[in-house]
Amino acid sequence: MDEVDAAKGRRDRLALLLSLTLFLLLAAMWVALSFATGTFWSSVNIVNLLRQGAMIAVLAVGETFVIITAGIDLSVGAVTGFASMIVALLLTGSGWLTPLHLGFLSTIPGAVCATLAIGVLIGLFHGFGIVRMGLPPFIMTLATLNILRGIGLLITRGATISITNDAFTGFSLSSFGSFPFTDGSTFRVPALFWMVLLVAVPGYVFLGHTRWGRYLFAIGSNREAARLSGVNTRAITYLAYVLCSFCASFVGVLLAMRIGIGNPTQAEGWELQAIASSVIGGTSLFGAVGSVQGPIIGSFILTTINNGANLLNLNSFWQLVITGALIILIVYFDNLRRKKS
Amino acid sequence: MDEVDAAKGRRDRLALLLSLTLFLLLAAMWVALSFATGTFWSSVNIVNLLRQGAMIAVLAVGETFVIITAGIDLSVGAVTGFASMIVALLLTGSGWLTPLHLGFLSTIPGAVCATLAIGVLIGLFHGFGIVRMGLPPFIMTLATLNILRGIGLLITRGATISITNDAFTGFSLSSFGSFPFTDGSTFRVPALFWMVLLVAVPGYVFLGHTRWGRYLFAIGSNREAARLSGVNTRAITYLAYVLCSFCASFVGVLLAMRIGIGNPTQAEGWELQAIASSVIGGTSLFGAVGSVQGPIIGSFILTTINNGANLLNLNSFWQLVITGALIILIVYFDNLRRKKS
Amino acid sequence: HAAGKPTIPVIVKDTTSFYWQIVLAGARKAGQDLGVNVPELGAQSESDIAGQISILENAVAGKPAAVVIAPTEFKALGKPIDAAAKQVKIIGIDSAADSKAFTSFLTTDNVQGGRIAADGLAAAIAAKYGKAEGDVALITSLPGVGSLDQRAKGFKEEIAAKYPGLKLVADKVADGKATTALNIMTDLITANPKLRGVFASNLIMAQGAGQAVAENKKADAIKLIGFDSDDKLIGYLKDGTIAGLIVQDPYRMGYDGVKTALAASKGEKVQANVDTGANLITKANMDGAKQHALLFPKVK
Amino acid sequence: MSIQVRDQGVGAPSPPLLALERLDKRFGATHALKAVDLAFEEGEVHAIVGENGAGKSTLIKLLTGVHPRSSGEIRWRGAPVAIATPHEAIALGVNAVHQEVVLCPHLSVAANLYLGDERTRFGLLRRGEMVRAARVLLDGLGFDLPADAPLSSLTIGQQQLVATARAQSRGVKFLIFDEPTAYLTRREAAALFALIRRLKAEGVTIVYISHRLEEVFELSDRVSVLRDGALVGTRTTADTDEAELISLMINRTIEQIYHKVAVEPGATLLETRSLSGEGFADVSLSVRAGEIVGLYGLIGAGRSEFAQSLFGRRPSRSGEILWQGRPVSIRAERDAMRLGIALSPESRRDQGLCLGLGVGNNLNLPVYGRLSWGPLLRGRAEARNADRQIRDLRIKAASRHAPASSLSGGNQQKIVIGKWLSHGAKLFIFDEPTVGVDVGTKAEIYRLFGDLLQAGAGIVMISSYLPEVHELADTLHVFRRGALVASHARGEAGHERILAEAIGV
Ligand SMILES: Nc1ncnc2c1ncn2[C@@H]1O[C@H](COP(=O)(O)OP(=O)(O)OP(=O)(O)O)[C@@H](O)[C@H]1O
Ligand SMILES: Nc1ncnc2c1ncn2[C@@H]1O[C@H](COP(=O)(O)OP(=O)(O)OP(=O)(O)O)[C@@H](O)[C@H]1O
Ligand SMILES: [Mg+2]
Ligand SMILES: [Mg+2]
Repeated sequence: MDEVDAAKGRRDRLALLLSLTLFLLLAAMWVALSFATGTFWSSVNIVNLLRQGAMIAVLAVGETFVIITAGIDLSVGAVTGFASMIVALLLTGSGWLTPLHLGFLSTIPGAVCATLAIGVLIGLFHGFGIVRMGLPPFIMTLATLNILRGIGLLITRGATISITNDAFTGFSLSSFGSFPFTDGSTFRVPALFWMVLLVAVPGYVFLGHTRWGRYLFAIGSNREAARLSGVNTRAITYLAYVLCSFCASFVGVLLAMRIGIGNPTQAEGWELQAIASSVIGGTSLFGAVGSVQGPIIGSFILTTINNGANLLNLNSFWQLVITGALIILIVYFDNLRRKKS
Repeated sequence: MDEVDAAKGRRDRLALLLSLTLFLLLAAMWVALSFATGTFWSSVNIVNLLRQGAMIAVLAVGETFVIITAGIDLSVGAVTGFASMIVALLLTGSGWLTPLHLGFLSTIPGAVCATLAIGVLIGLFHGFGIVRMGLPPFIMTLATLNILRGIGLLITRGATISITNDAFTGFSLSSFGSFPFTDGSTFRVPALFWMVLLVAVPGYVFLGHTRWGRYLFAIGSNREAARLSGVNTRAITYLAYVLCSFCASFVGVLLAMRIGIGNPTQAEGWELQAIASSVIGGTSLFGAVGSVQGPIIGSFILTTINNGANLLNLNSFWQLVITGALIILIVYFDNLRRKKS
Repeated sequence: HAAGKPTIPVIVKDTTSFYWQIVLAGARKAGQDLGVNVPELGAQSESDIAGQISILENAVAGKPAAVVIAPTEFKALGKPIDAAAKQVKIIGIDSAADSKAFTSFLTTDNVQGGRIAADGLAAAIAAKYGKAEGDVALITSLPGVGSLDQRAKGFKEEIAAKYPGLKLVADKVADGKATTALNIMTDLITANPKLRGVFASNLIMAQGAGQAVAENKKADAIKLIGFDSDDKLIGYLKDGTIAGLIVQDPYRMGYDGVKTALAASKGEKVQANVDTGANLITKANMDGAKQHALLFPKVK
Repeated sequence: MSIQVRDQGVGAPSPPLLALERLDKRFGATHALKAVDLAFEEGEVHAIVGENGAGKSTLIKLLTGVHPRSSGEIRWRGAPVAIATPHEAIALGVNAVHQEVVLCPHLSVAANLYLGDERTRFGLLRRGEMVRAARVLLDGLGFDLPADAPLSSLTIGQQQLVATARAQSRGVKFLIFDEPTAYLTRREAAALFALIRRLKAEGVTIVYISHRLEEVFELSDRVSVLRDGALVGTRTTADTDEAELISLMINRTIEQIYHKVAVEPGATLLETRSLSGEGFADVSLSVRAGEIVGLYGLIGAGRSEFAQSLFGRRPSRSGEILWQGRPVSIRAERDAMRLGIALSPESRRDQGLCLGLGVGNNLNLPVYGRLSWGPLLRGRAEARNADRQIRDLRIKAASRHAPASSLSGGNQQKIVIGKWLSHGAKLFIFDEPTVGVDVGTKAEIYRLFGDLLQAGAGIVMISSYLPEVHELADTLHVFRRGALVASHARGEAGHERILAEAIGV
């Protein structure tokens, strides 16, 4: 009994250490950049960094739910762009979509809820294609990527929709809570970062401490075994894709807040960044391995690379090379460590 | 024995029918478009179509080798762009890279061979990352995608390299063999389409009639079992990625011929088109299922959708929607048919 | 397709961008006014050169009366346009190509646009700081896009030639996304406290950079020049976040392109070269009639 | 309906717990079950036997909702039930330990035990509680397994035990075992039998499938025989004997199952000196041409690890390997194959088969080099080799193109062995070669072993089925916890002694 508990304790500590090591890497990058540039370690820049990484972090968490089931969602960038357009449309109205006709939907809560609901619908559609039609997730989500961009462009004819609602766009700049920073200034935790926590905390509980979270792992590990155990594998698959699209549409809302426009072609390619963040954070593309904290740290590692390169005034082409090389190295060393343990 | 042979005959016919059905779909699309537009069924347009589909077709064949091993190569577009830059650099020289210094490498055969050799090196690097460093193919090739684009941009400083060698660029418009067409004109089979055959025929023999082809399927089905059966799974993995990058660099040469410039940012997103073509052509992303003819037909189906939409004067945004929807439908019905058999 | 109507396809660089949608809107209007079918064609990205060549080939295969095209790349489109011109009359708009086969050519000179941006930026900095001196930066949307490269070229040349006091401290290339522009601009502000001016050389970059200037409340200190316009940028222009916009006349380009093409297809004589111009619009002059028409094209 | 009325008329107090009426299943062209009528009485142990591919597992899969049936009816206490999904079966109290272990390798043992049946409080998992409960459950069954280790760190036999523990922990009324002892040694099997008897005493109905007839006689009350998908008869176990069952199963009799040819041992092929590696240490033994060396031990004794290090899969850490007297280094599978060593692994699903590929491809995989001309394959030779193995081993498959996944468990096992038979190796290592193979084919495989020996090859046979190694091995080595603890020449030691050495009393 004691032995088991001890073993369990050891394993839990190990898991914590794993994510800690990534965290240490992130910390090391921060320390290095603080020495290399005079501007990195300032409350202004750290706030920027937290804001910049927030959206990919949320996307990566959503993507992780899907990857744990051994699936993949290539459409998250498209969903984000699409959602930014929807929320902008609802808030500003256009053509026959005047705020008057929309009523509640043109208020901030109404528009946000409607956008999130569309995210859920997209997730259900993915689930339908994968579960009912038996399509590989890669193909199903690649197809919806195109479809969503197409529909979005048809609706907007390629134009961006400017959001005039200042209460809405103002949120992305607001902050909650503050504390004194080393440079004497006050550090104000940006609202966007709180949004990451808003997703991460329930996500963490869901993944590690509810049966549905466990079923995600079970499906990713052996779908047939999960089915034979009476797990409703179809429903759980739906759930994974709905959560992922939900996160993506939430990011769409954040994106619209942040840049004050809605545009279906924005966020193109973010799916790859989200997947990369997730894998850097220790998620296995073969399924059944992943966490919530890992992808978040992963996305901030990627953000730090870009932020640092900008502050060092590194050629943007070097950024591509460095990002690629670091992805290889980080995942390699992470694998090594895992094997040892 | 007789019974078995009969069964084999039946299965062979079935396999043929499977690819035939896709072929019939393609034919049906052609017939429909011929009726819908007056211009589709003309030697000019069919020649265009064959030219347009050629490059994705070759990429898709290369990608298929990798997918059969249950891997994926996201870098083929980047390799194509990179190769187009390399061949342009060699042919025109720039900076210290004057044709004089390059000698043989600045001749057309020299430049082409050197470019293909670089393709092989990239494939070896992929193999190294996947086999030796144990990285998931998705991540390894995503990383090289960034690295190649970055290096390419660093070399060219973001500029495009114009190829002044007319003998080189002229090739893409040339044709070999001709026959009278239904509309009275002469149909000249474009050189680019011959290039597809140049890859497809050896590819077909390799995949279906050599033991290495069999080994690709074996490691895609169960790597461990293949290894325990004495298959050199490492070497075969290297082989798959080398073939894929080789095809991609070959496409880079074709692209440079076709557009007369070299630019590392070209062919962005072609990896997704290649993968989609491959899957439409019946390749399974779970590995161990695939052919050479399938992806080629798949890529011409996608090309026909675009060509037809252009001729029908369909809004390009509709094209996105239609392409996405057709991908879902085609893969769905293909699955259905497979299950029945 | 109404029978008997001539068909004149318009091929733009990137159908997903607002700028090209305005060109297409002008072309559409010309189609209605002149009784012409105007298929609206184009690749999905300015960097998809092979895609545009295919579209040109397909368009020519449809045996149109003439073709209006905005070539994505100078060299690459040369031969395909030569080949196409053997069958139909080709009218070029916006950018040049390596071909002598154009029947007529209506362009904004992007190099010139870059120069105007440099002048506008220098003027804005001089107005604030007394002299055209200090650190400036350039944000380009994507690498390998001809028109963007030309704008950058014109901008840099003009700075080097005319404004020795201005120092280009950062030359950033993004990935075509507004958030990336926002991040780059934010980091530029952090890294270069003495930054006085930025040229964001297309719509999306200007949107992102404008957002960064607004949220860091640097409108006073940092003069931002954008390229092209939409509601959001006009709003920024009004509230002073953006010092100036370089605006072309895409609507006219589309309209006149089709009009010229129709005339050429009938064998009429047309002007070989038309410059549709690029204009600097600032808060001061934005209410002028001409500027107003440029800022608010009749898209819908 | 009418059947029920008549049954009651005859005076049967209640309908059988579970009854199958004209149960039928087709997989495409394969008619796997042909209108089977069968009744299971409450509290009985009902054995089902039959050749490989007879349809036993298919029957079980229909009862547990894994596959939908093609036609026919299933009645639970007389009332028709659908059992279209596993969930429904579980809800009725029908659980199975399937022939292939189907659990989640990434999850812990405890998580697997409670999968689909988690303990929660306020919607949150009680993880510690489940590990503790799992521990109690496993200890209660006499299975010595770690409750919080990931399943993938267990051997197949241990995984089989986890599956068993899980099936019986779910408040079952009807429990099915599909070849549960295939990977178990005597000791574990004894624990399992005790469990079955206890469950029976508690009134649970048990269906027991096995190719080991002595187990059938030890445990069951009644036994049903399937042949080619049809039920050929049900007997009361006490009223029948092995000969009758075998003749029902295969329609002929087998004189001698353990076909042992006497071959004069030749030169020493392989010798290990103090070989150590992951899972085993200090093993010294030798194999001569014409000799079968048997390795026996409990689950996890390290036999497989030892064998795999000889084959280069997990290279040894220290010690020496001599091949025909010369020291060699075996770092990879290819090194071993070049020397002439072949390994047929224990886990057919994970290591033995490319399930998605055809039977022929699987059979030819190790010998493609011989079947090709330069790089090009010789299609004729390929077909000939595959067809010969299919015929010799009587592999029941639609054709050599049928995917391996469509074969029954025993027939898959024949592929795993068959692919090495034409390889021309000098030393064959067979790890659990006859797992799930029917008696007739077992005899056939032993006969083929004889042929190999006569051709001058040596064989290392790992088996958890003591009668098999005991009868066949010229030398029998006993492993315990990674060490070689005893060696016996053929016939030198009895079952009891060997077992005692393996357990280490
Ligand atoms: N998924 C499937 N697809 C096609 N055929 C199948 C499938 N599963 C089983 N079969 C076929 O059904 C028949 C019965 O198989 P089943 O697995 O029930 O045999 P079994 O009696 O359990 O044999 P064994 O003793 O070898 O386990 C076999 O001919 C087999 O090839
Ligand atoms: N993948 C693994 N990871 C960790 N430990 C393992 C792994 N595979 C096996 N082991 C351990 O190695 C030891 C030896 O296992 P091995 O499979 O060699 O035993 P065996 O005698 O062949 O048993 P079996 O009869 O089950 O095949 C066991 O304690 C087992 O738990
Ligand atoms: Mg079976
Ligand atoms: Mg073993």
